[in-house]
This record gives sequence, structure tokens and C-alpha cells, in this order.
Amino acid sequence: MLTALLVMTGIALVLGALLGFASIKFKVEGDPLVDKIDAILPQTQCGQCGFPGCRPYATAIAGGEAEINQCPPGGEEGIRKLADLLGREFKPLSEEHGVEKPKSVAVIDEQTCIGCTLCIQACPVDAIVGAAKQLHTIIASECTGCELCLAPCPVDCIVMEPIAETVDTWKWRYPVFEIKAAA
Amino acid sequence: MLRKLFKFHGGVKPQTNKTESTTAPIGQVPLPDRLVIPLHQAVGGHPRPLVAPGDKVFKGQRIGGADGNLSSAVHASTSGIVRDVAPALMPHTSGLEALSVIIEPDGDDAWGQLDTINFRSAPPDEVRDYLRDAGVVGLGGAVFPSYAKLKPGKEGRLKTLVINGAECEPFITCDDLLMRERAPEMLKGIIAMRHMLQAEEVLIGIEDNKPEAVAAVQAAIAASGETGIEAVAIPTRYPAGGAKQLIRVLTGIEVPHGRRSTDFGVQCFNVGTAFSIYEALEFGRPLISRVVTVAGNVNAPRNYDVLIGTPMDHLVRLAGPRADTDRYIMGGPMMGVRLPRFDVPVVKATNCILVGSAALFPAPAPEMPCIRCGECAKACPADLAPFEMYWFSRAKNFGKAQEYHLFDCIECGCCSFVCPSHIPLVDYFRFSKSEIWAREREKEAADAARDRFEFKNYRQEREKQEKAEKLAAKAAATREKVAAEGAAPAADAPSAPAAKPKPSVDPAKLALIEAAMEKARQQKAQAAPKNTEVAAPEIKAEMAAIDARREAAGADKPADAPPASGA
Amino acid sequence: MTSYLFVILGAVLVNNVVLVRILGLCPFMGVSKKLETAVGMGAATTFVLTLGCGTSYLVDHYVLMPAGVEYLRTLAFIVIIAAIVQVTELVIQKSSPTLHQVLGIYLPLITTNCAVLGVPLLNVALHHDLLESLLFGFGSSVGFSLALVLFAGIRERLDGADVPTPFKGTAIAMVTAGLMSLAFMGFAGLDKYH
Amino acid sequence: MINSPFVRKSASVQQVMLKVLLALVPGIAAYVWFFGAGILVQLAIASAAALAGEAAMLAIRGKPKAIFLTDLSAIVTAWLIALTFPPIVPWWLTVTGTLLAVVVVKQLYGGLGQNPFNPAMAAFCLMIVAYPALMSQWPAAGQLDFGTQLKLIFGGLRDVDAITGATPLDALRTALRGATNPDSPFHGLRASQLQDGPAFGMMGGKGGEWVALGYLVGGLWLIQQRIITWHIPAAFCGALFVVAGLMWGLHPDGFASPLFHLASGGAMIGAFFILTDPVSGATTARGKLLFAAGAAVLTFVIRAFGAYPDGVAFATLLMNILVPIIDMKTQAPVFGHKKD
Repeated sequence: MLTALLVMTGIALVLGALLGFASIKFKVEGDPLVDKIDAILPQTQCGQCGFPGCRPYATAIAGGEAEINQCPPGGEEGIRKLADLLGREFKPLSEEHGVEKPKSVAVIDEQTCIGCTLCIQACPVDAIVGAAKQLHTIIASECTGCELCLAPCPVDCIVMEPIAETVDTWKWRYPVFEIKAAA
Repeated sequence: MLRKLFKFHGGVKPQTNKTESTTAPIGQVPLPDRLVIPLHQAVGGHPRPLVAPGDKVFKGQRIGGADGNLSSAVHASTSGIVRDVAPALMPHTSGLEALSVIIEPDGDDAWGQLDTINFRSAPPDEVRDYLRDAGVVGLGGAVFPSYAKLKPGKEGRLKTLVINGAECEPFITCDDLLMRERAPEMLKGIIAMRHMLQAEEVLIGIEDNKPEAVAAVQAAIAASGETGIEAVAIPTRYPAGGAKQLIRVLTGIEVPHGRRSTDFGVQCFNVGTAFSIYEALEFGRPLISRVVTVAGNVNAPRNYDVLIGTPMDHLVRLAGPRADTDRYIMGGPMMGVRLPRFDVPVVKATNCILVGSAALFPAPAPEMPCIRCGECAKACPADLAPFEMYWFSRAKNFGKAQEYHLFDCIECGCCSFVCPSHIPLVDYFRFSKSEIWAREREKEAADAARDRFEFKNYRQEREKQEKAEKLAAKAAATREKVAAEGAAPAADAPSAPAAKPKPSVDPAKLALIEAAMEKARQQKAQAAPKNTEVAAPEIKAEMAAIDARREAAGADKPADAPPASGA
Repeated sequence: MTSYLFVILGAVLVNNVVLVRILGLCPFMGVSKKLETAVGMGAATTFVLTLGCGTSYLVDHYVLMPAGVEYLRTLAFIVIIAAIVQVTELVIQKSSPTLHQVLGIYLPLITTNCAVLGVPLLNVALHHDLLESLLFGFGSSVGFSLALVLFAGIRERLDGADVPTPFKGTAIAMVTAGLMSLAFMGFAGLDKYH
Repeated sequence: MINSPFVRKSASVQQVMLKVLLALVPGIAAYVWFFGAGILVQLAIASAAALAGEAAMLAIRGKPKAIFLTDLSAIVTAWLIALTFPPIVPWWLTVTGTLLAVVVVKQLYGGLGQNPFNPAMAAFCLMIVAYPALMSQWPAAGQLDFGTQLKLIFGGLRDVDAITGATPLDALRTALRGATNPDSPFHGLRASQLQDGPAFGMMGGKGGEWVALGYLVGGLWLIQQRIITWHIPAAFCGALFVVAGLMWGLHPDGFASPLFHLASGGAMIGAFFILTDPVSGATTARGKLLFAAGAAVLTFVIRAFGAYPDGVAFATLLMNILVPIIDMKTQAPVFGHKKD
């Protein structure tokens, strides 16, 4: 009995020392994975995931604190990519975090805007230009459609408008895989 | 003498159907009631409209100015009145609209003043700018601005200039007729291009099912006395008229996807483009018309010289469409574009209007699963494995599809043509490509958004810090002041309170205060719109426009809409 | 010499650890969705298993047997393997973070991969000497990697197949594994031929 | 909506499959001539089972039946099963094998075009593993009349050992292995002497070699019709010939001649009809060569050293496993990226 104990203790001691050495030798600083996750996220910085921006969410995913299905702007496609990168199972978008909407941009009603700058402060990507008591304008090409400017506006002059398709952005549709039963 | 020709992999031999439309010469088209000239007709940037509704335009007047690095001008095809500058339906499968100039012809068809240029004496850059403003683009179907292609490679000269008269698509004969009827003019255009590119030799590739065209071009070459230009009959096999395939057949060189052919010492132009260059250089006529084949389900298939902007149904009426016509296709049956309506305008890319019916182009049998038989790979002129690309495109696994060189696909349609399972392979590839492009656009937008988000955070951080520093400095200053005041209370104290009760101070001091306040206002005005500093000029312009609009609107109703901020 | 060759061949093909002995199914099903990760997992397992076989042989022969505590074999082997896995994990985390993330739960699971424990125990049962133990461990893990990589190749293609909904994912993967196993039965008898 | 191209060549999966079936006819004719009409019964049983299984699965999956039942792919699978199974296996064995092939190996993967394994060969392997005895009883040419065959297929008559033997391939191997064993009745015999036995013909098994010739003729016609390419048959036959020839050259008394290997068992039907299945086989030119050569080597190894009488089926399945990776790694360079 004593021999057994001694043997196991000896093995444990040797291995413990080895592990301790390895954990010091191969210490990893930071997490490059966050960058990869962040690269997949749509960068709307909308906070619908419950984190203040895309990068914090990426950090949370990498740390295992958040699910991969909390990003409505990224949609199903984004979840698939995350699942692929992380080797996790695909999950449908979590409903409590919102629904996938067509891509939109915010538009300020010029007649109503009072130039209060609240939306400028709210915009996470500096897509609204203007100054105090001046009219504000949204740079459509830089707007991510995060809707964060809607709530602060005191006169409700901002509306979301879906982006219209042009000949340049038009996409070919998926060829329907159909086999007619009658044929 | 026989030139050594090369072969490209794959290819198919569909029924050509070319003889019917070559019996009559190129016809003329009466002026339509209305011309719809889309501003964006070529690869590259969208031209700016240069006319406004109500303007009178001459034939050949520039109505859209080239904009950006790669763009090509657009011109009025006839004289008349601009009725509108508005979105109009495009000859594009999407059925979407794009900004167009709508001209009501006045019937005079009067040219404006035309400037010519001597391509031999003028600097090459000037000739290129001239051709850009003359709106000359590739007429083979790709509509790539020609001026951008008329630059020799790094060495300043070119080995071979390839002129594409192969015209491999069934039904289309516009290049054939052009070569038969206008070979000498076309040759002059070729000579100009050769001069600009400093090309050693010129090879005009013509499929051997067009012996009349070959003979006409050869006669023109002989008559011109030029050396180093040769018309070469090449075997008829679709898609021998693809630029890359033709270069391969004539020179043996394979230009990979994403590389410039000039890097390999070759450049390729369509015969129609050569003719337009001649017209532009010789007479100063911009590209306002082109030869268009009307074929398919019509009684009298024929080629016409058509003004850009002519509604297609106006043109097709001349050829006598049959009763069961149900669609127009722009281009040939292999690569043509299904059109959303009959009245879309003829554009620079329109080489053929193929009139279709259910009987002429029956719907394919139902799509069956792929059995990986490899017929498509055998037929692919780009040496791809279409069935693999299809497999992953169908599963929307775009990364994998790209690994199988999806973007090397030229969408020639050979794979769909031979597929025993009747799979619309090309549709899957178009779908995948446009999805990938959309994703790339999204990715770029996301990256830009990330940068701006990080910059904003950085700026806020910095402002906070600056504020804190300022406050600290102020506090320190106050402390010092207080300390100083404490040290010498007797000296300063009486003067400040003494000034206050006196409302009338000397004007010099008042002016000083005024100046200080003005300065503060200016500073505020300058400091406040921090995030406009980086805004692009067009956005600033947009803001200015909005301001102007708003002022105008504000002037209308000054009473009931006082600035809320003032309240 | 030939006998060593047969040890390896037998372990790789005839008695393939996954497809014939049906050991190590957890990572076989779990890490075979993508070719890239399968290769990574195969490499990691090969490393762990070969090292584990050698170490466990040494411990068995020079610690357990002299001390007369062979009954501690399973226990001791598990501890050794666990330690090797931990070290491997640290090394991978340092050298390839993506692989580390992708292997995720399966990397620590190498510890409980029955193949990794099974092969050293088989070594004891088959009375292999040190070299044979190492070769058998190496052969088995190569067999494991081979099966894993081939399986991943098929699964990548199956991703695009129109598999009936109830059979999508793991179900059809199991069917595939079964058919692969069937194919490997073709090697039966090869190791007995001399 | 239909987009370009608007014209198409007239070709269909049905035509392809029909030509494959036609190409099997010469082999079947030789089969009937030498071994009796029993095989026709088996072909019918297998075809019926395949269609039934396919129809049931299509119904369950809610797919259109008419189009998939008439594409003839199930019939091709059925015929390959009937032609590779012994002609006198009981009907239920043919049915079970065919159903497994169609339902599990083909339809569970999504049906036509999606199966990674050759259904017929998977069925063969499953059945030989499950019923090794029944799957190893082959009558010699002209040995059984049609009545007896029917009784064997449908009736209780199963006194098989008395009337049938192993295949020539199997017999030869047993004998060759026995030749070095002093306890064996074959002790001291040589391959050349063994092949003088009544079961052997000029090259392969008696009668069997003519069937193989029939497959060869049909296969060549398929190549001429551009249904299959030369790569797989050539690489398979070539590699089998070389490997078998090498071993035979080294040990003429220990191994059968390369011609014997080519003419017996499933070599010919495998080379032209089984390995050439485009769905489960390699598709690139280099991949096909590699795939078929690998199958040939495995076939020889299993025939010469393994436990099963013929190696074609297992070799096919084993190479099927490798196909995705072979295809991936043997993609030909695309336009503009060739090194020439």
C-alpha cells in the first residue's frame, strides 16, 4: 500500500513540476483570437449584443462569456462564420437581442432638426456631421444603421431608410433548385 | 503562308444561325420619338450629367462628363431638347433604373462643332483624354473604356495588337457586316491604335465561318500598303471570340485572371471599337451609334446602324418580330442578358438584340442533381472544374468556391450548354460572385466603421484628457492667483469692484470686451464642428446645399417655425 | 525488421484504431468537420500518443513492475497522459491560437480519448518492447490521423449534399464512419499473412 | 427565370445511364451463355428492389418520383449488384443488398450524385461480411441448369457445397497458400499446374474470362461514346498488370499471372463500370489515374494476401474514401496558370 502511495506521489510530483515549467515557458499574452472574431462582426457598434461595441463582444466570445448568436446586424451569415471559426455549433439568432433587418441608413429630416448635437454624440462612427445650432447631416456611406441616434433625438427627426438596390449593388439571385413534380 | 495557331481548352460548337442576318447590308433606322441615354454605360465611374431638362443639345454634344480615374463620357445621339434627367429602366437583367438623359429629337439631326485631333503629332496622353471624352469604349460587349487600354506596358511598346473579329456567339453578325462594309475605315482605326501602342504586329482574328469578312479585311490591308498587319482566319469554336481565348489562339499566350494583357505584350480590341476610334480621330465624332444585329424570332434578321438611346422595340419593329415573341435578349444566346422590358434603350454594349420566343429558346428540362460526369470541365475554356464550383456555390460555401478559382470564370456558358443534368451552372457562379462582391463591400464598410469608431473613442479620450488638463491648469492658475492676491490684496482688490457699478466705461475698454467676445464666438464656431474637419468635399457641399435649402424653407415660414434652440 | 513493419502497418490499416478497434470516436466525430482542424488534431494526437506510449512503457517497466504495483497501471497511465496533454495544450496555445480555439474542448479531451489510454494498455497486453510500443503508438496515431483526415475530406464534401433533414450532421457522419469501417474490413487477414 | 445560355445541347442523365446499361449487355450475354439464365432472374430481382427502394425513399423525402425513377441510375446500381454477386444467391440476399445500396448508401446521402461511396460495392462488402458463405459460392460454367438455379434462388435447395465451388480466384489463392503447407492437399503444386484444372480457362476462370471480355467490349464502346474517359480503365488495368506481373515475375509459383488477375473476378467490370462511376470516383485526370492505380494495388493486395476472395469491391470503397482529398490535391492548373 505504501509503495503504491509513494509511486503515485512520485509520479505526481514529477509531472507537476513539468507542468509548472511548461506553463511559465509557454505563457501567452493577449488573445489574437479576439481580432479574428472582431473581423467577422459587422462593426455597427450598435450594442444590441449587450456589449458596448463590437470589440467588447468579440472579447466576450473569445472568453466564453457570450454566445455567438447575439449579433442581429451580422445575421445568420455572421453566426455561421463565427461557428465555423470557433468550431461551435450553429445557433439561430437569439431573439432577446433583436431580429435581422434589411440594411438601412439613418436620415435626418432637415425641416425638424434643431441642431442639438445629441445624435452626433451618440453616433459611434462619426457618420453625422454638423455643429451646435447647425443642421446635422448623416453621411449615408458611413452610416452603419445602428439606430443609436434615434433615441437621443429630442424631436424625433431621424428615421431609418432601407438602402435601395442599384444596378451596381444588384445581386444575382440563388438559382432555385427545383424539380417539377409533373416532369 | 500559314500562321501557327494555338488551341484553347474546351469550347463548344452551338448552331451558329448567322447566315440569315448577313444577306442585307447594314440598315438605317428612322429617328425615334424619344432617346433614353443612360449616363453609366461603360465600366468605371458614373459620368456626371452636364445638361438639365429643357436644354437644347446638338448631335454629338457631351451630356455626361467622365468622372474619376476610369470613366467614359456620354453624348447626345441626335440634336433635340433634353426632356428629363431622371432614372430610367436599364437594359439589365435586374430591371432596375439608373440616371439617364431623355432627349426629344428635333428632327434636324444637326451636329455641333466637332474638334479633331492628330494622333501622330499630339502627345499620347492628350489623345487618350480625347478618346475618353469621345466616349469610345470596347464594343465587344465588355464596354471597357478604350483610352485606358491604349497604354503600352512598362516597356513602352507592345509585341502584338490583337483585333477581335472572331464574333463567336451564335446569331450575332454585327462585326461581320462591319468588316465587310467598313474594312478600310476600321483599318485606319487599327493603324491609329497600333501607333499609340507602338505595336510590332497586328493580328486580326476572324472565325473561318466569315470568309467574306476575311477577304474584305485582307483586301483593305493590301490596299493600304501597311505591313505587319494580318487578317487570320481561326477555327470556328465558341468562345474563340473571348479576348483571352483569342489571344491564346493567335499568340499562344494565356493571360491569367487579374493580370493585364499588356504585361504579356498583347492588347486586344474589338473591330467595332477600331471603327469608332477612326470616327473619333478622323471626324471628331464621338461614339453615338453602333451596329446592332436584330435576329432570332423576326421575319427579316438584319444589322442596323443604331443611335445609342434608341428604344429597342423601335428598332426591332423594322425587322418584323413574330407574334409569339415573349422576350428580348441583349447579346447572343450563350452570354446574352435577359431584358426586363421591350422599350429599354440600345446602349454601347448592345451588339445584338436577340428576339426570343418560347419555341425558339425553350425552357431547359428540369434541373437534376450533378453526377460529376465532368462534361462541364471538358467544355470549360478557362480550364476550371465547374462541377466543384457548383457544388460549393449551391451550398453557399463561397470560400471553397473561390478556392476552385470561381473568379477565373468568364461566364461563357459552355458548362451550362453541355450539362446533362441541365443545371444552370453559370447562374450559380453569377450568384456566388455577386454574393462575394457584396460581402467584400460589407467587409470594407465594416473595416472603415471600425476605424472611425476607434478614432472617435480615441478623440473622446483625448478631449477628456485635454479638458482635465485644462481644468487642472486653471485650478493651478486660480490657486496661484489666490495666493498672489492674498499676498497683495491691497493693490488689486479695490479696482475690480470699482469698475462694476460704473456702467459707462471708456469706449476703449468696451471695444476690447467686444473684441474678446467676438473672438470667443469665432473660436466656438471653429471648435464645435470637430467631426466635419475630416468630411469629404462632397459631404461639405451636401451640407452647404442643405443649409441653403433650409434657409430658403425658413424664409417661407419665419413666424411659425422659430428655431427651437432659441427657445 | 519485417515484424516492426507489420506492427506499424497493422496498427495503421488492419487494426485501425478508429475504424476497426472503434476507439477514440469522440474526437473522430467532433473534430472532423474541417480538413484543416482534422490535420491539427491528428498531429496533436500523434504527438501525445507516441510520447504517451513511450512514457507509459518506461513507467510501467521501471516504476510499476519493480514496485509490484501493476494494478495501478490504468491510474498511472491516465495521470501521465493527462500531463502530456496539458503540456501539448500549452504549446499549441502558444504556437497556434486558432488551432487551439478550434480544437477547443477536444484538446483536453485527448486525455479521455480512449484511444490514447487504450493503445498503451494494448501495448502491455501485447507484450511489446519499448521500440514496438513506440511504433505501435505511432502507427495507431497515424491510423487515427489518417481516418480523421479522410473522414474530414468526405464531410467537407457532404456539407453540400442534399442529405435528408433527419440525417443531417452527426447522423450521416455516423453512417459514413460505418461505411469507412466496412471498407477497412477489406484489410482483414493482411497482418496474418507471412 | 431563365438566364443565359438560352441554348443547350441535348443531353441528359437518362441518356448517360442508358448507355452504361447498354454497354453491360455484351458481358451479360456472355454470362448467360456460360452460366445460364439465372443471372437474368437476379437482374430482374435487383432492378425491382432498387426501383422499389428508390420510390419509397423519394416518397418519404417528398421528392418527385417520376423524374428520378426514370433516370435509370438505380437500375445501373441494381445491375452492378446482380453481376457482382454470385448468380445463385437467394433472392432475399439480392434484395437486401440492393435495398441497402439504394436506401442507405445512396438516398441517405441525398440521392443521385451525392453519395461518396459506390452503392453497389458497398452492398457487396456489406453482404460478404454478413454472409461470407453465401457470397462465396460460385457455380462453374455450365454446371447448373436453369431449373436448379431457380431452385437455388427461390427455393430451399441450399446443399450448395456439393454443387458449387469457390471462384477460380479464391481456389487458386487457397491452393497457392496450401502449396507451402505440408499438411495441405495442394502441397508442392505450382500455379501453372493448378491452372490446368477444369475450372480454369485460357486466362481466367472458364467462362468468366469471356464475360470479362464482354465487359471489355462494352467498356471500350463507352469510351468511344465519351461517357467515360480512358484514364480509369487504363490506369487500373495497367497498375494491376504491373503489380501482379512484378510479384509473378519474382515468384512465378507463388502468385497467379497478371493476365489471370485481369481476366478474373471483378477486374474488368470494375475497371470499366464500377470505378468509372463519376459520383463516387475521382474526377480530375491525374486524380483518376491515381484513384484507379490505387484501387488496382489494393485489389491485388487483398486478392493475394487478404481474407476475401476478390478485392475489387473493398478496393473501390477504400479509394472512395480517398476521393475528396485526391480531387482536391489534383486540380489541374487553370487558364493562365499553366507551366508550359
